[in-house]
Amino acid sequence: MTECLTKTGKKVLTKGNYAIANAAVIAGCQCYFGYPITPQSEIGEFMSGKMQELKRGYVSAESELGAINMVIGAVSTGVKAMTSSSSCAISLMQEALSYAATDELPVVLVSVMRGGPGLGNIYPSQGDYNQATIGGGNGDYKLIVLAPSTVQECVDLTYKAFYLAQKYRNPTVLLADGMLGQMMEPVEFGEYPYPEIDNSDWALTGAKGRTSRVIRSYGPLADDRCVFLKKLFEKYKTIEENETEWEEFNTDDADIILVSFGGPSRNVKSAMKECRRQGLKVGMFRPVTLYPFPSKRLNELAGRTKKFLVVEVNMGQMVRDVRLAVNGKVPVELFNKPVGSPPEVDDIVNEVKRQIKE
Amino acid sequence: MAALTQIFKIPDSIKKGAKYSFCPGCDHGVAVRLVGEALDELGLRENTIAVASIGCSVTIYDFLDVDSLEAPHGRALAEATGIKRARPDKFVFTYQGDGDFASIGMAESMHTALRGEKVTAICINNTTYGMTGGQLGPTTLLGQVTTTSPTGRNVEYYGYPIKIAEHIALCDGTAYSARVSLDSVANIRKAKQVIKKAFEIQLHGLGFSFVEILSTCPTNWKMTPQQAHDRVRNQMMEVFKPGVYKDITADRN
Amino acid sequence: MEKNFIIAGFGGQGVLLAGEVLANAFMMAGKNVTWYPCYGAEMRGGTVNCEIVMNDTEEVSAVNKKEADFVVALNQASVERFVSKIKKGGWMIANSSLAKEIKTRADINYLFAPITKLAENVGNIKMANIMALGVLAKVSRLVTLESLTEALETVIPAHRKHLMPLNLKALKIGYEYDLLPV
Amino acid sequence: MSHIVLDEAKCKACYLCINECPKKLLRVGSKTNNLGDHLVEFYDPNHECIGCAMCATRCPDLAITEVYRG
Repeated sequence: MTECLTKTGKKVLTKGNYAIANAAVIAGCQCYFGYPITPQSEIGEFMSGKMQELKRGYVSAESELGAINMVIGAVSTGVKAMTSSSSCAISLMQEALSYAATDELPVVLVSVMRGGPGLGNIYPSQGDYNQATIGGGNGDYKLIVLAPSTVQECVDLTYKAFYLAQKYRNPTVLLADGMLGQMMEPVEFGEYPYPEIDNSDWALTGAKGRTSRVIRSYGPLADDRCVFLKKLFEKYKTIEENETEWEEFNTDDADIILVSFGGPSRNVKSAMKECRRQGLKVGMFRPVTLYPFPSKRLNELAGRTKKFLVVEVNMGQMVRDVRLAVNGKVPVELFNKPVGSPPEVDDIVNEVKRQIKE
Repeated sequence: MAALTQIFKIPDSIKKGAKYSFCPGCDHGVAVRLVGEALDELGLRENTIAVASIGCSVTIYDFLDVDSLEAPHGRALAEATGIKRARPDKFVFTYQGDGDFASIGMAESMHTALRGEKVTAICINNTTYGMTGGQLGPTTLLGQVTTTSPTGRNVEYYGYPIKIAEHIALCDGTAYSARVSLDSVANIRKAKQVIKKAFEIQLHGLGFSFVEILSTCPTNWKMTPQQAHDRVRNQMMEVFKPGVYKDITADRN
Repeated sequence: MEKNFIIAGFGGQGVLLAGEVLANAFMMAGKNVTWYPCYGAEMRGGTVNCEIVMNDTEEVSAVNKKEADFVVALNQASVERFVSKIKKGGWMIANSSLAKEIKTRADINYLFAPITKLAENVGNIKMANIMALGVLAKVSRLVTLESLTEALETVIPAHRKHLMPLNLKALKIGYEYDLLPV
Repeated sequence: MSHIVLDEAKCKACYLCINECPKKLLRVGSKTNNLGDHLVEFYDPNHECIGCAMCATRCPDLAITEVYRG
C-alpha cells in the first residue's frame, strides 16, 4: 500500500495506520525513522516507499532508541520528522522524550497502543495513557497528547500533532490504539490546514553569519535549572490555556456523564445514544487532548451532573485525571476492560443502569 | 629583523576565550583543538552540525564554535543520522567517548557504519569511564585496575576489551576507519591529518568515516600527565595499534 | 439504519479482502461504514474474521458489536463460532462446501451455498470470497452489484488486474446462486 | 624573533610542554594557580626559540595561544 492516497476531494477507505502515515506525508514530514512493531507496522511500511519516492528521509532504524533519536536529530535542524511505535517499544523511547521535551524539540511520535504490560499482546488497549501523559522519562516535562477516535480523526490530529509540536516546540504524541490502527473507514485528506512555523531562530543549520547554537539539556547549575524549568512550565500553562480540546454530548441535563477517549469512546457514544433512546439522562464527554487534559470543563460539569462513569480499556488510568478534575464534587466510577476490543455497547448500557440505581 | 610568521594560533572554530574544563593532562583538549583546526582548514565551521555525547565529551559544545546538539548517552550517531538525512548538505560529526560509542551506543555505532551514513565519528578511547569516576569500560585493558575492576580486568568476570577501529572497518558502509594516538607531538600531527582525511571522506560523500583517538585520563588512572602519556605509548598502543584500518580511497591514491 | 456484517473463514480464504470490498462498496454508495478486523494470534493459521458496520444516516460509532445482522461463514469453524451472534431474523450465509448444512437456530435465516465448489467451477477456488459477496448482495439487498464491481476495481491491486474478469464472473454467479439448481 | 605567547590563565600545570621543548625554554615558574600549582613560564633570555610549536601542539589546554617564527 504505497500508492499515493488522494490528497483532496474524494473519500478513500483506508486503515488508521495508513491514514496517519499519509497525513504525515501531506503535513510535510521530511523524515521518518522507525522500527517495526505490531499493530502499527503499516506506518513504517507505507513510509518506506513513500519517503523514498518523494526523496525525503527514511531509515529502518536499528531500534526504537535509534529511531526516536534520529527524529531528535532531524527536528533539531528545523524540519518536520516523526517516528511511530507501540507500547513496549515506546518504553524504550522514554529517555529520548525527556531530552526532546527539555531541548524543546518538535518531535512527533505516533503511539499505537497494544496490550501490556511487558510484551503483553497485540490486541487493542489503552494501557499507555499514563505512559503518554505522565511519561516514563526522568525529570519534569510534559508531552502534548492527542487521542483520535475515528480514522478521519487520525488524519486530522496527525496534522494537528505536527502543528502543535512546531508551534510550541514540544514533543507531541498521537495516541491511537490497535483498533484504530487496523480499522478502515472512509477518509478525506485535505490540505495541511495549519500555517508553517518559522524555525529559523533556533534550528541548527550551521552557524553561517550568526553565533553558533547549542541544543542541550545539560544544566550544571542548580539556579539556572530552576529558571529554565519555571520558564518551561510557563509554556505548558500557555498550552493548557490555548489547546485543551474535547467533545461533549447531552451533558446539559445528564444525570450521569460517560467519559471515554480514543477508539473505545465510539462504543461509549453508541451506548450513550442507546441510553437516551431508553429515556435515561446520560451524557458523554470525550477528551481529545489528554495533555492538556480538559480538567476545567470536567470540574464545571461536576457541578451539574450526579456522577461520572469513566470507560477505558485498561485497569483504570484516565479515571485518576477525571477524579482530580472533579475533585470530590461527585462520584467518579470506573467501568473498564483490561485489554482488547472496546466493551460491547449492551455491557456499557447495563453498567450505566446499574450506576444510576446505586 | 626578519618578519614574523605565525605558526600556531587557536583555531577560529574554537570559541573565543574558551577555557577547557578538562583535567590537567587530559588529551580531550588536544583532540578538540585538532577537530577545530580541521574544521578551519576545510572551511566547514559555518556549515557544521556537531553532536556531543555523554561523558567528558559532552562539553565540546562549550568549546567548539559550531551548531551543536547534545545526544543522550550512546545515541550520538542516531542523532547524527537524523541530522544528515534531514540536511544532507550539512557537515555532521559526532564527538564521543569509548563508553558512549562502543558500549551503550554500540548498536547505533555499528548500524550507522553499516548504513554507510555520510557522517564522521570521533571516538576518544581512554580505557575508562572518566566522568563517572573511572569505572571499567569496553576498552579497559586486561589487568587494568578501575573502580569496578579493583583487582584488574580479568577475562573471567569482564571479558575482553574491544578494538573499535578494527570492528568499524569490517562494516561494509565504512569508508574510512583509523586509530591515532596523542602520546607525542609527532603522533598529534599525524592525528590531525587523519581527522582531516576522515572529514574529507564525508565531504566527498563516500560513506561513514571514523577516527578512534587514544587518549589519557590522568585523574582516573592516578598518574601524572607524563606518566599517563607513557602509558598510552607503552600499554595502550601495544593493544590498540594505531593505523588506518580501512580507507576506500587508498587504491585511488 | 445501521446494519453489521461479519465475514469469517480460514486464513487464506480472503475474508479480510472480501470485507474491504464490501466496505468500499458501501462507501461508494454514499454510506457511512467501518471495517474492523479481528487480528492477533488467530491470524496465524486459524480463523479470521472482520466486521463491517454500515450506517446510511449517521456516522458509525460502535464496532465489536454483540450481534450481527449478517454472518458470512466460509468454513465450519466460523459457522460454529458466529451462529450465536446473529440477531433474531438475521442471516447465516454458510459455505456448504466446507460446512455442514445443519440449522441449529429457528429464529434466524440460513442460506447454504457450495461456494468453494462454485468457485472451483469458475476456475479458481480463491474466488470463493468474492462469490460469497455476490450471495450476500442478493440476500441482503443492501449493496448492489454495481457498487461491488466499482469496489473491486479499487481494491484489487494493479498487478492483479488481470483477475478482474474472473472476479466479476464469481460475483455474478454468487448473486445468481439461488437461480441455479443445487 | 621566534617566540610563543603563553596564557597563564589557561595553564593547568601539567608540564607536558616542558618535556617537548627542544631548547628547554619552558620551566616551572614561581607563579601559582588557585590550587597552588606552579604555572609554566617561557624563559628565553638568549632568544633560542625556533618557533617549532611543539609546545603548543602538545599543550592540552590551549594555554600556548600563539607561536611566531622569524
